[in-house]
Amino acid sequence: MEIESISHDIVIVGGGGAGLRAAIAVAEADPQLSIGMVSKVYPMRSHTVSAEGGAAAVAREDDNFEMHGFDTVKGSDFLGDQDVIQYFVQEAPKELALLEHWGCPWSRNEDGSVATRAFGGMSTKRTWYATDKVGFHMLHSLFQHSMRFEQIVRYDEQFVTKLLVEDGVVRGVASLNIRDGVLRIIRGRAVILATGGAGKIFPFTTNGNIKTGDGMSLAYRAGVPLKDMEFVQYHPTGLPGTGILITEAARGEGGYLRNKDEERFLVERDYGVGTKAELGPRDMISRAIIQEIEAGRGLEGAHGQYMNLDLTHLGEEKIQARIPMVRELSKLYIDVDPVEAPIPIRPVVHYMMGGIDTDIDGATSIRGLYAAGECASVSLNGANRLGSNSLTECLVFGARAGRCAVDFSRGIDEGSDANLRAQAEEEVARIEALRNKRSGNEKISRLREELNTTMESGCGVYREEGSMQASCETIDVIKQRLADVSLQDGSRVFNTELIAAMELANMVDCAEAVARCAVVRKESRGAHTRRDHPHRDDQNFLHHSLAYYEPGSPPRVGTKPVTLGKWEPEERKY
Amino acid sequence: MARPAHPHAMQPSRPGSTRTAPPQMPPRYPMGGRYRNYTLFDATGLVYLLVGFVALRIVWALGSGREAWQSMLNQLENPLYIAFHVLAFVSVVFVAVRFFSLFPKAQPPRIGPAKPPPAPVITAMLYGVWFGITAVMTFVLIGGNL
Amino acid sequence: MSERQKKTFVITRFDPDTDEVPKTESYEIEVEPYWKILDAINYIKDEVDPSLSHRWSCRMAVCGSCGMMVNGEPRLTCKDRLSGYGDTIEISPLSNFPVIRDLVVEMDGFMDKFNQVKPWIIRAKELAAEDGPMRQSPEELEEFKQFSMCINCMLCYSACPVVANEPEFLGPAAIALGHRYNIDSRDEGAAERNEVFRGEGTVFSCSYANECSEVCPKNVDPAAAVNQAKFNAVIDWATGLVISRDGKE
Amino acid sequence: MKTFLLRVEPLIWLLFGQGILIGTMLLTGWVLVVGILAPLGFFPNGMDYTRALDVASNPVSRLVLFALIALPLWKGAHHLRSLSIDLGGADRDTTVATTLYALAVVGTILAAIAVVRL
Ligand SMILES: Cc1cc2nc3c(=O)[nH]c(=O)nc-3n(C[C@H](O)[C@H](O)[C@H](O)COP(=O)(O)OP(=O)(O)OC[C@H]3O[C@@H](n4cnc5c(N)ncnc54)[C@H](O)[C@@H]3O)c2cc1C
Ligand code: SF4
Ligand code: F3S
Ligand code: FES
Repeated sequence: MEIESISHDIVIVGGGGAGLRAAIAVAEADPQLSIGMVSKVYPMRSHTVSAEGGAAAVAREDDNFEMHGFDTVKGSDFLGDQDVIQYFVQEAPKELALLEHWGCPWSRNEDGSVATRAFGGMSTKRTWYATDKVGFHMLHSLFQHSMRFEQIVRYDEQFVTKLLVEDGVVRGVASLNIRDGVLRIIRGRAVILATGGAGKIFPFTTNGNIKTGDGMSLAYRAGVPLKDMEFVQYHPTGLPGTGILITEAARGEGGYLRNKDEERFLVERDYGVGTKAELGPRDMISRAIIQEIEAGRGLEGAHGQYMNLDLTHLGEEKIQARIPMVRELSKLYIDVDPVEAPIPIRPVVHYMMGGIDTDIDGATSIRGLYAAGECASVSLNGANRLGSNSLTECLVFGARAGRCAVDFSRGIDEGSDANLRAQAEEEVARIEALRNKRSGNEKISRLREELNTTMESGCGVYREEGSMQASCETIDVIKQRLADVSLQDGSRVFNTELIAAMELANMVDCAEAVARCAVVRKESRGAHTRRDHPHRDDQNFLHHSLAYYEPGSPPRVGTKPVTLGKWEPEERKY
Repeated sequence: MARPAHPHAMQPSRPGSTRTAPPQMPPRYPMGGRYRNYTLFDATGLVYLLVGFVALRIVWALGSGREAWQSMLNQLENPLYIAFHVLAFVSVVFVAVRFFSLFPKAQPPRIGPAKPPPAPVITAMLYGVWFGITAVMTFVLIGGNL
Repeated sequence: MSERQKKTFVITRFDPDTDEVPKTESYEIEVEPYWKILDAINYIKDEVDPSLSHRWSCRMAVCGSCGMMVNGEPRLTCKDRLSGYGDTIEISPLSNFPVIRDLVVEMDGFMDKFNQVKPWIIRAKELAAEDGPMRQSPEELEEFKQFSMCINCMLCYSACPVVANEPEFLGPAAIALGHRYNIDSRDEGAAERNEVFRGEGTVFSCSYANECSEVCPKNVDPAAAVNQAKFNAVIDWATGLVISRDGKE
Repeated sequence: MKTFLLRVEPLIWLLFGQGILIGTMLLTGWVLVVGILAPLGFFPNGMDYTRALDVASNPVSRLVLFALIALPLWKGAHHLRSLSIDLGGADRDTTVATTLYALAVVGTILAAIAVVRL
């Protein structure tokens, strides 16, 4: 059967914060352009919806771009590109103001101005919030605003399986309609990837089921390197068992972390966070918690050791007004009312600092291919992201990628039909074979579990050469075993098993890049902490890591210089 | 097993690309669980319609002279009429209780420049007015003079 | 760890390729006491029958994908504790929706309605980024805040008898959303939306079953929104009779 | 007809709402006394012809009686319409709705005449 092909000017993969912002930017840049937005879930289901705490941008009199910039650079352990950071802090307030114009219900001060709260690693209150459902409100505002543009054509519940590239220029994507199992070519003169993170490669994560690193793998397989993948952010406060996030806003509003002796250990002992205490950056606090547990000061629970997040002194009224979702989630998922008792928490995989290597425009090494949001690494976050910077990042760089893609698309033709068809036909054959694969000894769920386990043991908060090497080897084996999975669902219609199989392959790609880059970086920087190399080594490692896809073997790991500027690397002490 | 809903319920304007199973009504509908009160609430429509027409007959009879009135009164003594009015009374009270609990939140937070009072106050007012009017009505109808 | 318990799940299955009509299938599994309904379904999908199809993602009651009928009631399955149920639990796709497969329902009809209410800020004059944020008092925010909490899980559509029988009806969540914008102090589009509210999918079709609010997992209270919307649509209609709006009719 | 119904929907809804609100408030005492207590022989004075006519022909009473007859008709018609839709009659809706509202219109006109000729 002839493969259907649809053409748009710009194709956007992903309907989360970054994808929607990019789509709106394109629509506003040129109303004549048609936009195809492909997403494997309906946009409002994207995982941006679960972000809780807030979005950072300078808003107060006592704040300025300089301060926000330096906080971010320092938070990144000097691995953030400073040109990117400067652009980011300047655009941030404009982007959040736009979101306000589009209806986002930001929480307010008495005088009607937008309220801001304190956040980890930020030197003043600059995190805008809408109670503690910020991602939810931002995503819904963006999605609803995007509906007014008729030129944004949505392809909901369609799964992009391959980038169609011809002579180093991207021409579109191959997209599998989950509804009917039919693969289509969606052509565009530029493609923007905004597919979100890959937290699902870990067993214990705040991320939802859809965060399987698809976009990273798509770009990676097409030849774009993945950058800084070894930096995986552990959020200090996840609920044991489920990994559901208790937002940093809980500490921003005054919550304390306590060990089993009820000590505020961040105050009692020196963990590098200084007077910031609970409002230190995430990497440091996560390490502190692990150290407390290792020193025997953890509490014992059904899901292993944990610490307490104590909000009881805040009082019901404040909790209800500022962080109602924290209360809702604790009651629902762990049976604790934070008004009355401390919430058990432990560090949980939260965010990928790394991702598709892009420049400040979001452009990748493939012409016409852009990336933004969590799937991209524009090098804003470096070795450690500051909480509340990433929602803003989705907006600032989503918009920029959108505008740059428009500029690019003006000077480019559509490419050859035959070539794309040939690629798509191969893709159809591959997917059909997978769907009909009844022989094989491997189960998707088992491989996923093994991948998860090895990622936790090798690439946890603390890392070591030996366990990392072991992870690399296990991943090699899993890669082989992947060829031996069998599927039980042969249906064309809404075959979620087929999708899960493809997602697993994408996860393996990401996991491999994480583990391989981690082994190479023989220092401790930001979220990457090695027991065998406990210090930062600017001499040898003040550079980004790049992982290049090598068919049939582990990635080749290379480097890329960091763009410095105003701020020289110094010891990171708070 | 639930019965089918309208075959077009929640169908998209552009048909989907695969065959779908038709939508089903919620299994408890119409008389199970909470639905019973809703269905009964709707069904009181019949009682209200009839009560309205009966009241019309009564008032019409009053306007048609002493004899017509007397014959009307005689008819009303028919046990069927009394039974119907008992049903009507139950219905009216049922409607009042259900509606007064639902009404307050249907008030917009602001009507023009005016803000309605909080919900409990509205409920209290509704009950107050209801009892008040009923008391006055009853008093007048049983022969009292205002 | 904790004692596992046996429970039977009777799940409605439908594959349009092979099934004429939906059928049910039973799965007996051992569950952990702290599981939510969704955990059990995921367990069945992973370990017992990978051909079972259902939607889920966030597992924290915010993405809105995991709505299903549990023992005949529309529930958000990642929020719904297993421990509240007996030994046999029936799971079927949301009622009032066409079924694509197994527990997956057709959502595009909902998206159409969603779009119809113009769920975006309408202003006579658009602002630019440089203008900075508008002012809105906490009280003004409070007026619509509750109605902006909807996660589009569609449980309300599955419970509403009018949705079941009147295909044009806009339905609770969509009307609540339109109303949310109408009463947002930053919006100037109420007249347009009120016209939609009085149009084909008319808000007046709602007969205040209040079922939508009973089943809403986020306490949006869509029934309140719908009925406030009626009120406002009537007032708007009445004023329209008295004062003719310039440019229209 | 369908478009016409849509156009008057706000008005119908208003009448319906008042049918519930005012209708219910007025009907409670009415049904209790005129429908139940008086026929059972309690309070014979209230139903005496001269007195009844005297009380009823007061302008306020006329208005009350009009509302008491007409508004419940609208509540009834509208609710029966939604009942018929809920029980699966959406496709016949225009016919059902037209018939029911026609009844209410006729009833309303007759109610007006009835209170005027008192
Ligand atoms: C629990 C939690 C709380 C957080 N809190 C905060 C916070 O308070 N502040 C902050 O700044 N950041 C926070 N973050 C981080 C932030 O939410 C994310 O980094 C950000 O939302 C990522 O947005 P995105 O648009 O890049 O991706 P997503 O929102 O994940 O969207 C990805 C999109 O890509 C689509 N997609 C993926 N793969 C494919 C494919 N193969 N084919 C088609 N479509 C595909 C998906 O359907 C989806 O629409 C939090 C994250 C989590 C998990
Ligand atoms: S109103 Fe409530 S039930 Fe309806 S879609 Fe929204 S959240 Fe779900
Ligand atoms: S259930 Fe339906 S009838 Fe109205 S009050 Fe809710 S929309
Ligand atoms: S899985 Fe997201 S709401 Fe249940």
